[in-house]
Amino acid sequence: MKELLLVEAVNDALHVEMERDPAVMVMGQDVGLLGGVFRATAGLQDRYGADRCVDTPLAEAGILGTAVGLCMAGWKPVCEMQYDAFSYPALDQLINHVGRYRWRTRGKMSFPLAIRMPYGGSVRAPELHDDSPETYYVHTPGVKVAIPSTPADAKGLIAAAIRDPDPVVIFEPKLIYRLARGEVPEGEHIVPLGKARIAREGSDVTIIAYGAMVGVAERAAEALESEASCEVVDLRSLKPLDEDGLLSSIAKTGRAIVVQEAPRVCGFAAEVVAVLAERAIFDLRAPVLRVTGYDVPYPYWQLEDAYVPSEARVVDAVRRVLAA
Amino acid sequence: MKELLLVEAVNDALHVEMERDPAVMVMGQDVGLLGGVFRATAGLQDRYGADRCVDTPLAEAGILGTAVGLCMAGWKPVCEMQYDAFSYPALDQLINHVGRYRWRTRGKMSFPLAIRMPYGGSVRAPELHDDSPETYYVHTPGVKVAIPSTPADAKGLIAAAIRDPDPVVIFEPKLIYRLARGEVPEGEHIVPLGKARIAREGSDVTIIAYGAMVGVAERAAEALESEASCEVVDLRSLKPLDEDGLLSSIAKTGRAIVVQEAPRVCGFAAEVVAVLAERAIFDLRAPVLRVTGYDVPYPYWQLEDAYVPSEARVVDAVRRVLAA
Amino acid sequence: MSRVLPAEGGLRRVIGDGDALPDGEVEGLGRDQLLALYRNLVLLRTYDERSVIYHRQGRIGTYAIFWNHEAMQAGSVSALEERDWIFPSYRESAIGLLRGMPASTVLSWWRGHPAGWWNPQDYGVASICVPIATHVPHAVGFAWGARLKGEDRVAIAYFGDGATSEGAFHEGATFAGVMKAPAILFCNNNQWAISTPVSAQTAAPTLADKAIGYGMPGVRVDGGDVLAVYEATREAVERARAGEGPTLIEAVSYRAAPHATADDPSIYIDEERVQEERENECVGRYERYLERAGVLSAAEAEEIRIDALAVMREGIASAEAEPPADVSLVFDHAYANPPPPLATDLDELRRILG
Amino acid sequence: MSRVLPAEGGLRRVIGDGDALPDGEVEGLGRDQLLALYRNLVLLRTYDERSVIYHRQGRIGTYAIFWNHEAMQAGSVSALEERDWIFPSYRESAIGLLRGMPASTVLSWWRGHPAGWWNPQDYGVASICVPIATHVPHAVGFAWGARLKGEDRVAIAYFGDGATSEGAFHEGATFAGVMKAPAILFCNNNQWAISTPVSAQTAAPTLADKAIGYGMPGVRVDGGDVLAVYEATREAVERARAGEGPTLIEAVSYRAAPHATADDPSIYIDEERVQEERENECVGRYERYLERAGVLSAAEAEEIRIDALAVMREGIASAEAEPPADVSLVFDHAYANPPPPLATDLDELRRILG
Ligand SMILES: Cc1ncc(C[n+]2csc(CCOP(=O)(O)OP(=O)(O)O)c2C)c(N)n1
Ligand SMILES: Cc1ncc(C[n+]2csc(CCOP(=O)(O)OP(=O)(O)O)c2C)c(N)n1
Ligand SMILES: [Mg+2]
Ligand SMILES: [Mg+2]
Repeated sequence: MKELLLVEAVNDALHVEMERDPAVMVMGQDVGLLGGVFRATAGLQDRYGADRCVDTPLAEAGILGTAVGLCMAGWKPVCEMQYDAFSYPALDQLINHVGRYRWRTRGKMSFPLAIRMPYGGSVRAPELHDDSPETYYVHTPGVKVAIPSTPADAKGLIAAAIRDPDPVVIFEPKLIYRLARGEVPEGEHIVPLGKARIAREGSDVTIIAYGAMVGVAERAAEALESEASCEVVDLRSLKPLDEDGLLSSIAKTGRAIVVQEAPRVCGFAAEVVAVLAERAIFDLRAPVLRVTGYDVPYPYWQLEDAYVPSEARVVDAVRRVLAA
Repeated sequence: MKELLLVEAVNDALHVEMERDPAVMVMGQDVGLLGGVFRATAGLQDRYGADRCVDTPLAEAGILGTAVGLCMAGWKPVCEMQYDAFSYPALDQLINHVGRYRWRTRGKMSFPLAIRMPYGGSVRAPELHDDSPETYYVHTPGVKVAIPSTPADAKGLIAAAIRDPDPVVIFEPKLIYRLARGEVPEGEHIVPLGKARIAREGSDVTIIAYGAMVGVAERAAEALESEASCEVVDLRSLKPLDEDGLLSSIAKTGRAIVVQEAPRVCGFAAEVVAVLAERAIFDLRAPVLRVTGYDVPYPYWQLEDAYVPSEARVVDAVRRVLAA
Repeated sequence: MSRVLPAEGGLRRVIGDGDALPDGEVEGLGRDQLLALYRNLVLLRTYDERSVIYHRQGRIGTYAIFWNHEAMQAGSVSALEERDWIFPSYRESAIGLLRGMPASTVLSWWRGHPAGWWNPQDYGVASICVPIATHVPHAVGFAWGARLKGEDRVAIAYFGDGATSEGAFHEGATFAGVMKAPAILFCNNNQWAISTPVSAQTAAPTLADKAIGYGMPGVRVDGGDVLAVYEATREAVERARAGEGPTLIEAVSYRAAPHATADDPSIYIDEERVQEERENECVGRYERYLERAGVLSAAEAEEIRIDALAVMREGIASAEAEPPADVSLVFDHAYANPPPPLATDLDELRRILG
Repeated sequence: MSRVLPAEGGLRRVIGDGDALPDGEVEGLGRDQLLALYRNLVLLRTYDERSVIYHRQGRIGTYAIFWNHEAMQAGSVSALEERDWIFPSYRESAIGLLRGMPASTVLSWWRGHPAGWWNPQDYGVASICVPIATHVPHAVGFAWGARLKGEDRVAIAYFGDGATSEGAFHEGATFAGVMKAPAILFCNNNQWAISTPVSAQTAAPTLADKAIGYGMPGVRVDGGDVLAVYEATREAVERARAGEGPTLIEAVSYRAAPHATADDPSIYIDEERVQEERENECVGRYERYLERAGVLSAAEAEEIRIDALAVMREGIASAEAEPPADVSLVFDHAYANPPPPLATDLDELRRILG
């Protein structure tokens, strides 16, 4: 095991998977010579050549659209979108083709592409470098979504995404690219899609989170130590969702908070709450609260700390459900 | 009052609003000479000229992008997207600009544009003429969403959308364009955004729906008449959502079903359920069930009746929550 | 060889009109190939005409008519090898017939039955693309990917004049140029996008002129002249195989029929112009060419038509004989490894449907 | 008048180099205008150089450097009237200074403070556009809309070489052509999109060539020659006002600085070429021109520089004096009529923040 930063673990995953499978290729803006604006693809072009690590034109729909064709020619493209909010021009290809093409061939052809992108805020960046767009992706049939919060999971989920015969989108929490450091298994390492992780055990309330919000949840749990025993569940995979893992936590705690950075309405937290309201209503002893970004544009960065769910807001929500 | 089909009510609203306000213009593919592929814009070009009812190039991002500029020049564009699934190329403009531009000007400039599009399935059409994409829109900050289920509401909500200083998206259930007929007030008629409608009163369970699903809910309620008293709430407006209206219905019934045609994960039903789990958990006497489209591509039309929520599925869900 | 007639806006033509313009010929096309081309034209024409009738009879759903587009489709496909891939739009729904796809498959597509969805690998024909221009990058990606794999395969994408306004066309063409993809972007310029004339679509002098923005040659050809289309496509294929990259072909024709069965063009179209087009439609033009060349007799033509009708009779019969699709097909195939709720959903649905 | 130098790829130039190429001049530009242009150049240059320093000092955040782009910005804006609108990208973040916007506003933008967000109507300058090329349709829509209202306003959109690959550029340009919008599409071809050279961006011979696909003229100009830029823009403005529609201007320059403060170009760039560019950078070139023409003395130049420095000193002081933004600004302005939960959210947040 090596200690790696989260972004280094991403890079490691790409190296291992490209080495292992000659059909894997990486494509995107500035992923080649530069190694990506976050250096997530550093060294790939040197090692695997400009044909397998491709600097593309500045055209996101072109990237994802040609990736569909590359799949048909036998490739497994890993497309980088440079930032969250710059992935939107490719949504049309995602919804109308990436998520549907396997179905169109009645399962005869696979579209084993992966899309990865840095996402989320708190990085003091200019406008539109801070979105959390997972809802747009997870709502799209035929598309799977995973979001790591640790270096080991980043490596393992990316590897799982690349090997999965279905299109998988990996959102990488850019805030913790270089803040999260941890042990990462060397060589091949897979974290299967669809399994949540208990980040912290507890018995009074379950705090459900993913991405950079897992750290916020953990810190809130710690701050609450003297008041309540908080369980923190790191979803890791949004689709497929580990419903059973969630339900067993709620069966134990009877209380839930869901934390998400994205705007609230129809965010993934709503889906989690809906699953609980359908499948665990008689276990629930309190309202299920969502702690989320607000339904307004992600703000000027001097104000972003007030927008992104904070430890204080999670603590407050936990206290409210405990008092209910 | 005149009896009109839903699509005629749409057309009526456009005529009235264009007559009333010379800044209103209509733009989209085939909206002019042809009057739209559903004839929703019939007669507008004849009456208001080709400058105010514009046949655009085949470029959805161009339509919505130029509409942003038209707002800046003082216009109130009403953009037609020809079909639900063909609106996706414009999502980038929607998310990164339409929903954010007012905020960027710190409220100094308004972007009073409206987007309208036929949506939904069950019309025996080729692929991608049947999507229910409301989640993509409602999750987008700065954007409001309304969905009528009756001719009078179609007219009133479109008028409200056009007059609203914020961008509003109207999804028109194409299945009932020519199936829903009803009395529509003549001349100016507004249905304010943010007010749900009790389509049917009841006391045992609340069935929450919108668009073409309201009819399904009503028929299910009728079929259940001897077993249960079902209240049917037609949301009409998804953002703003009439939370208080919902809560008072649930306070009465203690049971809820939410019906939506879109795929389940992160669909608007999840949002409704989440609001109930946050604000009405102690009123709820049963699991809140969602009856939705499935998380797969909208199917071949010979199978679409199995995909779209049916009266039978709603009845089944009601029985389950009554038995819980 | 084809000639460029400046009087007709630089359109390449091979077929003459008997009087003013003498017939040309295409090098390397012998009697057999000429007849095979005719067979293909007639097959498509028969498919189209029967489909309109089947629609009226309620046997297929909404249908996008391609009457007078047959020369563009048959001419270009004939210039490809079997290993090359075709990326059709709805306007080329039946193009698979030229690759041995049963008519019943295409008819099933228009009947909304799962039997209408094929495996692209079986025919080298991608799925029918409904959202305008979005398959252009697919074709380009495929061509680029095949080249990277060292395979000698060309990809051709078909789209309309309206499609050239979409961002997807632009991005696909940009990638094609940069990657030197062995791709052919085949624009069926039938001069209408539903009710929108090409003059309201773009201010470009011609659609072929757009090619320069992508660093590829742009070629204009008379879309009603199957031999000119064949020849122009063959040249593009040769360029692609030689590693010289993509070509944009603008085949100029005219939509002399409704956009689709649901459309009423009388509101917007110039009926006189339609009449002219109908008189000069592409199958008849080629038929007269073959007659002048003594390649086709009336008896042969009749036989070919009868064969095509038989294909269609057989096709609609098999399509109609398809058993109703099982409800499991709502859920199947969307994922290789489906998320667990889908199995639960299917069970629940089966229980409710009884 | 400018000359086209075929040896330099058809670039228009006015400023000579003293020896091989004599200086030209632009009709109608007198001493005052020439000096005003210089003032603008120096203001932008000073803004840029100080901003890099402020960034290093931690006083502003990530910053997109526009060193050596000043001639393109100042030259083109000078050809506009006050009533014309400017649609900048992040590369033209400080272009509002040429319209009287305080430096503190732009600095506040880069400081992530709400005071950096202005009312476009105050300056005829739209908000800074971060997502590449997406503001091209805005400018076109504005220009088209103004024309429909009978107002004589031109809109100019600034974007880079990389931007021309985006679908949004294509769709905006297509609309511009069709609507004959009085718009100018001004492409700053600095030959890099972050690390991607223009040769990997498109196979088009030049970016100006793309204009033909939209039915508008494409003009190439030396982007380091402020007078040539001015003149080319003035001609485009005249065409627009005369109802002749849009123009695409490709101003060729070179990005001789990092993409932004966070970028390390040493990985990808040709340092020798950068050095050459630095020696031939646009402000110095114009300064030497003015000196040769006897329009600018060293003392005047010094005074202009001092004035610009004062503007910046004042700007950063006011930006830093902005009171911290109130948390209510997270919620304000997103909607004219906000959905009710937002007020509840603000109350809750205030309660938690204490
Ligand atoms: C992205 C998208 N927008 C709109 C439509 C609706 N639509 C279907 S066909 C058509 C016109 C297409 O015209 P053209 O590209 O010229 O092709 P043609 O039908 O003439 O072959 C339109 C607008 C669509 N299918 N996809
Ligand atoms: C839609 C979109 N994709 C990606 C980015 C990230 N990005 C920021 S600047 C840039 C390069 C832009 O190059 P160019 O258009 O040449 O403009 P320049 O920066 O050289 O002025 C990229 C890829 C973005 N801002 N928007
Ligand atoms: Mg057409
Ligand atoms: Mg550039």
